[in-house]
Amino acid sequence: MRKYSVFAVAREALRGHKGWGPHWASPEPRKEYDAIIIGGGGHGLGAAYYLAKEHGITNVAVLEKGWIGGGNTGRNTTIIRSNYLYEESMDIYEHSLKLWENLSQDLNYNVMYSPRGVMMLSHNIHDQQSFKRHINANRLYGIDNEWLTPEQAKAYCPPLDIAKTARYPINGAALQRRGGTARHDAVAWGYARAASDRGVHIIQNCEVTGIRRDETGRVVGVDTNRGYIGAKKVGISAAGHSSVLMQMADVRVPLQSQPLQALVSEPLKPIFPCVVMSNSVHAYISQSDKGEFVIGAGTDQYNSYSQTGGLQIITHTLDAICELFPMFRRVKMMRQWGGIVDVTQDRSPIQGVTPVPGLYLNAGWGTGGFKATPGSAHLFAHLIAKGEPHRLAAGLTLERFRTGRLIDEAAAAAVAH
Amino acid sequence: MADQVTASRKAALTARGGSAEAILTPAPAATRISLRAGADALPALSAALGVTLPTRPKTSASSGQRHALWIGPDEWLVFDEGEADLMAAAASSGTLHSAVDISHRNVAVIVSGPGVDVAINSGCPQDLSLPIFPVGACSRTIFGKAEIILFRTAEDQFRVECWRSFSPFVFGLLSEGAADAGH
Amino acid sequence: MMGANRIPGVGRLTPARTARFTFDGRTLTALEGDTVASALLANGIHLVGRSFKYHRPRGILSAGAEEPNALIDVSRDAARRQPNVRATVQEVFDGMKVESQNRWPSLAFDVGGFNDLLSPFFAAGFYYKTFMWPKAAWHAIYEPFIRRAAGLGVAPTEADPDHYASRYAHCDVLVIGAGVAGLSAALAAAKAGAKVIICDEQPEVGGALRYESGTTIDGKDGWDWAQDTAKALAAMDNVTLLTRTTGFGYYNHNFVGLVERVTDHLAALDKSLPRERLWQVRAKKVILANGQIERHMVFANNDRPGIMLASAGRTYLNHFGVAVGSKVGVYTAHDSAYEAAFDLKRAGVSVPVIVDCRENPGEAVLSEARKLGIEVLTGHSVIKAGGKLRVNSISVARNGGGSARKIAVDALLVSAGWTPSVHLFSQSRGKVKFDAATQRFLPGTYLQDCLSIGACNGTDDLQATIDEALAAGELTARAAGAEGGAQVALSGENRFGWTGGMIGAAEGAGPDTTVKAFIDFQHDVCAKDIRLAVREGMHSIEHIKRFTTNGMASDQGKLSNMHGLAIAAEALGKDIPQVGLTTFRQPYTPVTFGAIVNHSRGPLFDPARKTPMHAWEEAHGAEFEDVGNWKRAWFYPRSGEGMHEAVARECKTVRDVAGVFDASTLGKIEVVGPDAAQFLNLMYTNAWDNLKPGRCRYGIMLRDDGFVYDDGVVGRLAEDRFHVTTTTGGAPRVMNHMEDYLQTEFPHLKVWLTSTTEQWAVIAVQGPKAREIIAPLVEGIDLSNEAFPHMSVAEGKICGVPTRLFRMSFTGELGFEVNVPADYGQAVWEAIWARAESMGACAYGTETMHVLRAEKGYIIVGQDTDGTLTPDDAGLSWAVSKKKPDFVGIRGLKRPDLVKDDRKQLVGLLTKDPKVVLEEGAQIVADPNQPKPMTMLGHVTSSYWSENCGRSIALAMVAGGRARLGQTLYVPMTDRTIAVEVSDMVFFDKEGGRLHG
Amino acid sequence: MLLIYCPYCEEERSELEFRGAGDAHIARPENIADITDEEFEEYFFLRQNPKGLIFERWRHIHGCGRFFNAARDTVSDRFYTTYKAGEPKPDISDILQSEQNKGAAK
Ligand SMILES: Cc1cc2nc3c(=O)[nH]c(=O)nc-3n(C[C@H](O)[C@H](O)[C@H](O)COP(=O)(O)OP(=O)(O)OC[C@H]3O[C@@H](n4cnc5c(N)ncnc54)[C@H](O)[C@@H]3O)c2cc1C
Ligand SMILES: NC(=O)c1ccc[n+]([C@@H]2O[C@H](COP(=O)([O-])OP(=O)(O)OC[C@H]3O[C@@H](n4cnc5c(N)ncnc54)[C@H](O)[C@@H]3O)[C@@H](O)[C@H]2O)c1
Ligand SMILES: Cc1cc2nc3c(=O)[nH]c(=O)nc-3n(C[C@H](O)[C@H](O)[C@H](O)COP(=O)(O)O)c2cc1C
Ligand SMILES: [Zn+2]
Repeated sequence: MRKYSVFAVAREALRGHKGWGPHWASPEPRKEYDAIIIGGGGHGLGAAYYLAKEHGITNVAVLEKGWIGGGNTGRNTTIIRSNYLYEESMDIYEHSLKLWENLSQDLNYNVMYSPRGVMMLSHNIHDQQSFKRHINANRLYGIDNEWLTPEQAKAYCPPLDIAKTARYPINGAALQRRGGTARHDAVAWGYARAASDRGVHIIQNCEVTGIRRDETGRVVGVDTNRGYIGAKKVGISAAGHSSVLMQMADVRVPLQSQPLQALVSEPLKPIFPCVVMSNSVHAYISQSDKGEFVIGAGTDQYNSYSQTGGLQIITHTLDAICELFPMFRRVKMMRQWGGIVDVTQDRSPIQGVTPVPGLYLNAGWGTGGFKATPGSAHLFAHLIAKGEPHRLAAGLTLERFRTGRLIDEAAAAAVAH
Repeated sequence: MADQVTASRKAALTARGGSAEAILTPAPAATRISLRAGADALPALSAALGVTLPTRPKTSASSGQRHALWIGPDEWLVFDEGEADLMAAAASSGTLHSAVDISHRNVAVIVSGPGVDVAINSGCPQDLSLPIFPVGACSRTIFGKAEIILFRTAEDQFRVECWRSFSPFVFGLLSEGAADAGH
Repeated sequence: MMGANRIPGVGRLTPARTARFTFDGRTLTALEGDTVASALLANGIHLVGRSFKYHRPRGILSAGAEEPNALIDVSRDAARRQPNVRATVQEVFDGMKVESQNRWPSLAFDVGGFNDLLSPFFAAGFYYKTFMWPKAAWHAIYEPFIRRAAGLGVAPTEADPDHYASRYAHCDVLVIGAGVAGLSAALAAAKAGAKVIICDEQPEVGGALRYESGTTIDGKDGWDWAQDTAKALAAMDNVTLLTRTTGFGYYNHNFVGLVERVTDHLAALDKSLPRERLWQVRAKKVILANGQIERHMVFANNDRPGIMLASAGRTYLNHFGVAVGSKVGVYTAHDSAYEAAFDLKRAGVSVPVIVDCRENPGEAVLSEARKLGIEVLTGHSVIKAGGKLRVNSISVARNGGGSARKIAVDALLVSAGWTPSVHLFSQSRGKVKFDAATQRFLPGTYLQDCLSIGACNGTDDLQATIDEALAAGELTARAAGAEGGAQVALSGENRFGWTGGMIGAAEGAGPDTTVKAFIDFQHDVCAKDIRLAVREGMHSIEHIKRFTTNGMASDQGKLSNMHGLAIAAEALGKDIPQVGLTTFRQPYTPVTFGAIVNHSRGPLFDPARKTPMHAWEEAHGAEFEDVGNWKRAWFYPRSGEGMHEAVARECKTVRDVAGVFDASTLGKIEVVGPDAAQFLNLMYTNAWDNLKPGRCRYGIMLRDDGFVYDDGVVGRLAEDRFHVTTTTGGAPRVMNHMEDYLQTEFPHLKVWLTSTTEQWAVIAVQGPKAREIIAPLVEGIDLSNEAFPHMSVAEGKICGVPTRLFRMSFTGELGFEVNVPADYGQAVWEAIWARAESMGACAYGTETMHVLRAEKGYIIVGQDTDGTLTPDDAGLSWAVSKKKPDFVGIRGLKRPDLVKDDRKQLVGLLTKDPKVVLEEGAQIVADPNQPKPMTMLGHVTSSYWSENCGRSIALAMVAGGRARLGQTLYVPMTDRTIAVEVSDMVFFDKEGGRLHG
Repeated sequence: MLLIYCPYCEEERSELEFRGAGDAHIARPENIADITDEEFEEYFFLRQNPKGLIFERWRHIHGCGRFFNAARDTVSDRFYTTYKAGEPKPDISDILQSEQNKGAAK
């Protein structure tokens, strides 16, 4: 693999950039792989990378029905943070955040992780109690998260309106300074490039249509629109489509697929320094390095695989944005879109073995799994390689829905992203 | 029992508003019940209430000051523009039903003028054209972020009912809609 | 005066009606009806902006909504400033201020222009490959640097003073676009009796007729026919004609968003008018008649100011009377551009050459060119444009090589052909299909109930367009149920039938070159960037888009998408349809947030629900807190008091004397019917059949998974009538939850639910003197302990009005909750208050209520529970019936994890230092000296200073908490570690005697 | 924004008046207190989440207040039919057939 560096760029600049090769190879699928990962999002590509890098398993293919990163990895608002409440969540999200901090160097690909701070606005006493619960838990767990007064919040994010006369005045905020954003597409491409470099096959336009098992019930391979491909192990990491794939192995999972929408404004000169989320008024916003405001909206209330949603969902979010930032009323929406998120009842992910031997599941990241990409991928690789979960993901099993040991981040805080 | 004055009412809405296209007037106090019953109880209830409970969706029946609005297949809003005791009337039917006094729960605004539909459509997604929403039609629906009941009392007049604490919001949004209806 | 380049007698504007505006401080004169673009061009100004990345000088490229370049900042006053306005659609008004963007210190001399020199380094995607070392420098240096360079316009910095309006509308037929096609279709539909809405983004109808000369329809000049037709339509009762109105979003089930610009073109701001109006239209049928967009030619330096689309040059001439240059060249791959040359020539403008890259253009246009004496170079291409701030020459060469001839021009009109606007069709999730013959994507499979007609459907011939439009209008009207009479027939004729077109890079910008041949002007994407992306392994058009950002600017690739696709297809060695298009998304053109949210702001953002006593509370100095949508009185500070003092006083007064509290926001549901008790048996964990009329009981409601969902006191008014209360925030969801079970699981039960939250104002009177306070006001209820013990309910009168009087307590004191019909709330409150005040009682708010209930160990669902607690965890197992065969949650409760004994349980906490008040949300550990990550046992859910206990008190969720009574645990804070002792949850009046006082 | 035909109001209304309520035809077990953990998981958590035809519940919450059922395609978001609560699952193949005929006629 050609190493990327400022020198390489300079050299290429002088010869019309003719010397760059493809980021990743596009080979024909082999007859069989040691492991197949279904889903070429950040989680799947990352898992393949870590299988190769950390477990020496390189006879691996990532099968993607469309183009890599074209799922939720390519359509999310890129918020990264680790200030979750429960230990199971803190474990994996903080593991992930630590990986983010070195990811560009690790991949030799600038994923533009930008720790500009994620600020969650508190509007009432209930918010305050909940945020302080998080802040205290995070602190004792070794995760940064701090309480800001309204004035401190305004100093950190000058466009904020902290007037007491607002419909829902701001009574404080929780700030995770290490939280921030990253360039979503680069995450997929960076992992794909690094995985491909280690021998992983990245196979696009390859839709899995069936999961084959032998008479013992063990997975032996997958059917695809490009034919049958054998596999000793199969990992499903297909976000909104995970339940569709699990159905192919006759397993029902506690997942619902719903459209989640986002939008960008037209590009503007930098004015918005950090990420702001408000759960009470349902809005989150940041400004990309290119200048557009990236604004997250809500999910539609029905299941759908259509990647589109209703105008009222966007309206609801912009209502809140304009209430928090009255000066943005004259800003314009440039594009809106949707992704299909796979939501569990406790709003926490599922990563673990399935009732089918050799079949592993990583799903349920719902509205908030971009931030988890490196961490989840890293632990998913461990699961596939060893056949049992890593300590840091041990609580995320499917089993919890039977036993009742839910990890209800939503109930505890109702902060989703 | 000490001697004392009787408590007086204080309405949630008092001021008028709107525009020439859509005048907004808070409706005077009325007595109201939320009436629930199965089909078999309807004749007796209608007789007791003095108004025939409508059974077709989106329709109403009126008799003098008394109105019965179809809200759902077993639900009516019955109101009397005077002070009649609707609870007692319903009870006298002797049938199986549920009547709950909501006289104070709801507040009504009368919207009238040539731009009524435009004013209401500022926040209500229903089709208010006359063929679809004729005089006498009624429906529970949504108005911005509040639930309302619409009752068309004339070609150019609606009665808009909402819950008491939502009435400033409903009145405020109607005012903006009424202002825009002129343009 | 009205601009040197205005040609007298040409165009449709009235010379006498002028408007003055400033451009970068320079005062200019325009004509009424001018766009900023036409006015600037009339004044000879082509240079209007700088590009995003390279800061290249940029001019006006189009005359419509597709404009990628001419983005300006427009203001009326400081607060009414709008960045990124397309100069080509913004109409000039007198007094308007226009500033160019993305340049410093000036438009002509822009330091950022240095980037253009560095451009070899800034190839597509370069930033992924660098800026990684040293690691810390990314966040400290590189990223801030990149960010500063980002963006085009400057965001507004003041709150928007304008307002916006909204209308939901319904129609039989919605027609989007009012060119020949749209107008004809609307006319046919309207004549058939359908209810029609027709909109066009332009200030006037007519579409292509704005520039098309020599078109006749119905025997009239095309433009005149369009205006007459618009008048006729506007006069019809069943038609709404909206100009300056863009159909921006086609959503599910024929729901279409339109945005109407109402005041942005007016000199005198009428404050009663909304700036913009959002139309949310639900149409039975939609007719898409939104035309087509001309493409530019892709060649070296094709972005120089003065180079523009041929149809734009023609529009500026024929509509605005402006010649875009004095020596105007034409470079085309399509016949239509010839007509621009003809019109200019006839108007007296020099047209030195028409360069046509095709060998065989249409014969009709060639002969006309000959007639007019215009040199035509077929089989030639412009391989480079000269000039920097404005084009001054073109280098023309025979295709396939040969020496270049330099021709002096001061403007160049280009056309690579036309792209049908399938944006809205695609938004409707219809599938396009590629028409190989004409090299364009056309509507293929429809998903929604719409029809495309005219240019956006690939129909070229005018008569065919008209016929198709009339048929569509008639058909959709009939299908929507219209039964009217008149059929419409129209005839139309163009001067020339057009052919031709090309997509992709032109001669001289091919794969072997490194010239800057722009495809996406706003994002500075060149043909070579697309090829680089392919070389780097970006084989999907979606990857190419994201790697190069082609089509991702505010014009969303209206000009660039097809070129990008063709260049990519060539580089990939694939056919165009194999490569495919990127997804068209809403909005068609950018839409102001203000228009989308319209009335929602301040009090109309979200209803602020206020109780009947709110005005009194406000007048008596209450501070309020938000609970859901409600504004609740929080505490009543007296002069000099802070929150702490006020709450301490209120707490003390309630227990010593009494207090009056507004509890109106509690949810109330009336449950009526013979099976009411049976229904409540299923909804609550407790048993209800044995509750006597006149008595109340505290109930817990679970979800089927066994977790506490809500709680409240339920009073039985009669055998078949219960008055249920819920938490304030829980009221709507509890109602929905109950309806859900009633309607779908237990429909056989004869019972009905009615929300009565707002029927009743609720005044809680609590404290030793509570009875004394209310007794004289109450009629018909014996308030004695014997007749009306704790947990009783009765109906009677208070202050002469009906009341439902509860004897209950959330403070642990003798207490009553007086329910009166809401309109009486304030008067009854005042009567109670008059007595209460005279006896030394106080009014208290939610904070005091919280403290008092915590002193008694009463929980608040949502604060002390969080959706993960079972009744047992909350110490409420006594309220769970062991005998009932069923209730919602009965099975969930028994799951293995819900019956473990190390679960978190609610307990009391007493700080060792009674003066220290714990932080709500603080975490609890057994060993404060353990390293991080620490093992946490739970957290503080409620914590207060208790004036009545003379110390702090707290409730907490603690793992295995009840087994830890008496244990010392720790609460590590940033500045100190607080030692606490686990206690039971009752801190005051443990025996509970006061309740029965 | 969807347009939903309420079988009680007998009219199409905007989605804004409705509240989605998850899968239809999932009956709460009569003997719920006695079912196994697996059966409870099945009842409360596990869903088909189909890509294609779904049977789902809606409540006309800001209208007639009734819960009812719908058959909808989760890819196109098209409603095939809606029907009253308690009515059996309709046979969608008929509807699909007639839909197709309609499509052809267009
Ligand atoms: C609008 C929006 C905003 C969001 N905002 C945030 C945020 O701010 N922060 C955050 O942390 N998270 C956010 N998320 C969530 C986040 O995007 C996802 O959790 C995360 O990207 C999931 O990554 P993934 O790799 O698991 O899935 P994906 O990127 O969706 O990848 C799954 C892949 O599987 C492929 N696939 C599916 N079926 C098959 C098949 N049969 N055969 C082959 N391939 C198949 C898909 O094509 C897809 O590419 C947001 C999501 C959305 C939609
Ligand atoms: N001479 C020829 O051979 C030839 C060939 C093709 C077309 N033409 C000409 O092109 C024209 C085609 O007519 P047409 O009616 O199909 O197209 P048109 O371009 O004349 O009209 C389209 C209209 O839609 C409007 N529009 C576009 N997008 C919109 C949106 N999102 N919201 C609101 N409005 C929007 C535009 O402002 C425009 O007025 C005719 O005048 C025809 O003569 C001529
Ligand atoms: C963080 C982020 C920023 C984006 N910025 C832009 C942008 O500047 N311009 C643009 O056209 N689209 C932007 N998009 C949206 C994409 O164009 C696209 O809509 C999204 O990836 C979903 O893909 P789809 O619309 O092709 O389905 C952005 C998306 C994300 C996730
Ligand atoms: Zn209904």
